[in-house]
Amino acid sequence: MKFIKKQIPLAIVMVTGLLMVASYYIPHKYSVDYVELMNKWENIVSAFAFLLGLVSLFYSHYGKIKRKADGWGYSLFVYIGFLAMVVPAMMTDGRQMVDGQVTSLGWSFRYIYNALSSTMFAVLAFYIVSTAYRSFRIKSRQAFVLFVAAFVLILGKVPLGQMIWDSLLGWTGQGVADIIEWIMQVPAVAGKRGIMIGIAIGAIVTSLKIIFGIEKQYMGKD
Amino acid sequence: MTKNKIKALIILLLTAGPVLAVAGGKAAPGTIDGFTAVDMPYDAGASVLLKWPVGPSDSADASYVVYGSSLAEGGWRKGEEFVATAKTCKDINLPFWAWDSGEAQHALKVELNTLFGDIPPGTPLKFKAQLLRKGSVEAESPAVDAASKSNWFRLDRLNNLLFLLVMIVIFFWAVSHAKRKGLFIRRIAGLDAIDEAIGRATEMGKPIFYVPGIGTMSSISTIASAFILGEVSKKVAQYDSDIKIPHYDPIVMTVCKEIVKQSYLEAGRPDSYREDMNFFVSADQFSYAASVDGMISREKPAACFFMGYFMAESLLLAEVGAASGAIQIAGTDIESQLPFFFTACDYTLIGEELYAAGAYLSKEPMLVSALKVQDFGKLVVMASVSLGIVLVSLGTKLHWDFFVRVILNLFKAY
Amino acid sequence: MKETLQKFFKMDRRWIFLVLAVVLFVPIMRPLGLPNKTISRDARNAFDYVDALKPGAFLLLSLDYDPSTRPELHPQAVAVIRHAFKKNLRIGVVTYIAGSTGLIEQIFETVPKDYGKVYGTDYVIFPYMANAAAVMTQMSSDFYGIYDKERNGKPVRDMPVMQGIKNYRDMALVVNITGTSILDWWVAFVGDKYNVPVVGGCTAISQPGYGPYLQTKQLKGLIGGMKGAAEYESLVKEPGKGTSGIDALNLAHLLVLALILTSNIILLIIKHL
Amino acid sequence: MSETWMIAGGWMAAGLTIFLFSFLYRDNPFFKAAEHLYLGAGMGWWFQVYLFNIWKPKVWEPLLSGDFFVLIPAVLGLSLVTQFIPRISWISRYGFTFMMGYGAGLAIPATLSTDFMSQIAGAIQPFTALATMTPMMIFNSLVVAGGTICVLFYFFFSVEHKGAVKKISNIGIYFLMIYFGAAFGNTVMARFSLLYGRFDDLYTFSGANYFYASQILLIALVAYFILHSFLGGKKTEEEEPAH
Repeated sequence: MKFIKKQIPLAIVMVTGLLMVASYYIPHKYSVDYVELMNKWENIVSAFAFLLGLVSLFYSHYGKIKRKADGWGYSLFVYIGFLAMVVPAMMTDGRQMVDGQVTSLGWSFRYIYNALSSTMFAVLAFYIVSTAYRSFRIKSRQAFVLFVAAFVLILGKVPLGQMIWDSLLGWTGQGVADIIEWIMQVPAVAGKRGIMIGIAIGAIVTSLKIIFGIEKQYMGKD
Repeated sequence: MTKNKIKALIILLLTAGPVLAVAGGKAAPGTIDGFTAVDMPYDAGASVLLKWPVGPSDSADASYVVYGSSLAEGGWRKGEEFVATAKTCKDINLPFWAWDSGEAQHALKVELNTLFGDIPPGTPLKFKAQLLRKGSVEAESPAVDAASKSNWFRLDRLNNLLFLLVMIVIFFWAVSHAKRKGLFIRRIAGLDAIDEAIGRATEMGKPIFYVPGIGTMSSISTIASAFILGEVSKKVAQYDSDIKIPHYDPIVMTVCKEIVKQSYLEAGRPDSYREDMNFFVSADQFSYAASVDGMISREKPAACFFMGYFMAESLLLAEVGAASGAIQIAGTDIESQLPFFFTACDYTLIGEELYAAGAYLSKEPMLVSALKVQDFGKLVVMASVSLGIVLVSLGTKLHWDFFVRVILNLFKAY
Repeated sequence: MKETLQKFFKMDRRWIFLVLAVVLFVPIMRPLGLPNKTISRDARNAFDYVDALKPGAFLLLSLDYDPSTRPELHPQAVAVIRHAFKKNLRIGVVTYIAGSTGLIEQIFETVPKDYGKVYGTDYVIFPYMANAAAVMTQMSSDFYGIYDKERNGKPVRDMPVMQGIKNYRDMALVVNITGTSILDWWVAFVGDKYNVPVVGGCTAISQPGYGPYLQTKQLKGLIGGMKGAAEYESLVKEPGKGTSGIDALNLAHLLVLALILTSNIILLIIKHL
Repeated sequence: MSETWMIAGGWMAAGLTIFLFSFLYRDNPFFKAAEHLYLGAGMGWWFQVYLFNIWKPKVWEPLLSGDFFVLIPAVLGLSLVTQFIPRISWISRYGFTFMMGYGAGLAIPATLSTDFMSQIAGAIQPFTALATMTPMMIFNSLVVAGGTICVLFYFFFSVEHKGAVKKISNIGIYFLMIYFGAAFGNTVMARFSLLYGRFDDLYTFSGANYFYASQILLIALVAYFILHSFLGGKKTEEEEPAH
């Protein structure tokens, strides 16, 4: 049983992984054919991974309704929202436009999903101003450098800020837009590149651990 | 099929036209000597390499045209046309160990798909080239047979393969070494604060919040976070303080439950362990953040740890923690969220420091050895960049072109 | 004095929310009329690269953003598509984010009509696919191995827009507009691996992170955030939502700076009183 | 789509937007309903996209036409779902390991080339044009290369950070701070852009052609809050909402 439960999955990860690595160095047609097959399979397997999210969402809200937990009534809205997308999709065969006319599916996207999803993230703008006020602390020299860079970018990215800069610091002969370009192209590149190289090596090591079956926490416990 | 035939016929007529016209003219065209057509090396068999020597009559007012023909169809198809001074071996983008990039030869890579459509490797083909000046053919090469083939190795990617092999060797060396004896890891500033934070919590009799973020068990930061949690909860058990771990992902929660339980066991206080230390909150990013925020502002914990994978919710969490007066220690590898943690928290583990913290605290051989490989990689980068700059500057100054090319090719991706 | 400051410092944050709402909403009703004037190097490079393509060249457009980042990325996408249509390029649209299918539909409902472009001849929209990396790799050898049909199930192989296209070698450029790390994948799994030029469009958040790729030309150009959209719009000379957006952001940006400074000064004073 | 539908859409969108924003004032039932609706609608949208773009054309239709090869990935994919059933959750490993193997194998050489080798090359490359560079360009290229090395020193864990190493790694921190500062500044812009997008929509829906949807819904919500606080609405424990 251990063989089926553990060895075979570990063999799968090793074989697919090593062959994928090899395909980078082997241009032969056999290698291309193999990669093509894997591509098609991978695309389909990933499509089913979506079911994980779906099942867990439905399951947790079904549980709430069943237990009549606090605020269980709201959980009904999860199902209503789901149906508000899926029912029109079934009626229209998944098409948002037919002969230049928006279908009910297109309508649901535009006025329900679009409004909800974009507002959820728009709310963050409010929190960023309150964070700026309540928890942006210039408490050290490092934080001060961070603040200066942020200050220049926030100011210089909008026309009004550029005008203020020009009227106050115009005598320096440096436009704020030039300074932003410099920050983005010189020190920020150095900072990011250092992080990037470190992360890249980390990712390669982790991938090697996965392929060789050393890292297997994603498989869960026995 | 018929469509193809008609197409071929039209092409035949079109290309035959000028040839006939020239043939009817006065001067017979000369020949291009040394014209060769071979399989393009290091590819899957989708292209053919044409080469011929640069001639004395190649000038900017003349141009070369190449033609290809498949035996199945017959007739010449017109390929690329280019200025006669262009396209030498130098323009083919291959490294010095796989390609001789002299300027004495014209070299042209013909993509078979563009010229013939879908044909399998190995199809017998013919190629020729013409030198045109002012619309008339000045010279023509003999037609040469060629066939592409599928190759077995990308010699141009040899540098990449060598880097990888070195890394694998170092990796396995470190893994076997780490098991034998501990390897050194430097002190990490934020970690010293853990004791302070837990001590404070014990004094105040208030709980500690440990927020592992919204990652799944496959992200490195979550894995690192789980290891750190192990150490933190061990200390919590020793000090007899209280810890709360709200979760976003059910699988991470199961893993964390095991880890905390184990820590309490190791600290010798299995009786103090409770199942509800780890609890599931929500699998939606914002509901999760909102609920955790609510708990933090109600319970006013002594310390908050934000370790793991965080996205937009980082600013919601850090702000509430700061406002409630808790000691905050954060760590994530998501760069766009680090500014929020850095400005609002007392200590922040930046990027790889988070991974290192996991290794530092747990002394887990696997983590430590991975860290060693990463350090080795960084050492390679630091050495290559500093040496590379010196050598390239020197080489450029002294016009050692091949030397500069060798250095650049070593790090170039093909 | 100290107490007043302390009180002011601890004020209900809903007042700050209200100020932001006003500062951002008023310019929408009454535009300030301060258009974006500067153009960054990366946006110009992106524009120049597209501008230099020959008419009829094939541009693969990967639009991977959903409504949550729409205000930043939608104007970028519209501007690039307008530019491509003006230059008579052929466009193939792919996506790896499920939420973007509806937004793609919205763009192509109106934009092609302005240029008299026809579906199937000048542009084509492919269905959503689940695994970006796998599909990107697939397109290097055989495009039709994964995209044999367009989004409504019609076969694409014989469409005029796909004439002569088999894999990346037949495409002139890949443009990817996204709020996710899919742009990194385009660079690593396509741009570098198969030698394909890649131009990106991203949210302002991820923009600073692409500096290294831009310096090495692994990315040929980058449109960053709403500012980038405004820049591209002014380069194409088609002002849209990006241009009007920048105008509205003016005051809000200054508000943030004022808040950071105020709170830190207050704290400084409290400490020294 | 008829005009009536468009107006109805405007009311729907304006209402949902305002409900979600209402949380900024205080938690309330309208927000909760809209939030749950968002979860469901997101799933619903993805579900139909997967259904009509992948499951139907890539799995179902090939099966009907006798291509049983697609059963392999389909079964591997379905195996993932067994995760929810503890007794047989090991079956899901087959799907996971396949995905992990593919992903890791694809990433290793590509990461090595893009984020490792090319970045080293990117630091060195500018110096090949030494002859034509202005002093400023040379300075910038040196800053990029030197800054990268300092940052790497900061992330170097094998030596204790003291003396010269500490100095270098301290310089590295400042490069990181500038980068984070740039990220912070840009994040501010990004978040405001999103809010602008919503406000812009609300402004559209406030027009006469939508029968003033935004204003009416906003007033209605304010009225609810006022009524709620007058009529027996329990006083919340805290001054501020828990969020």
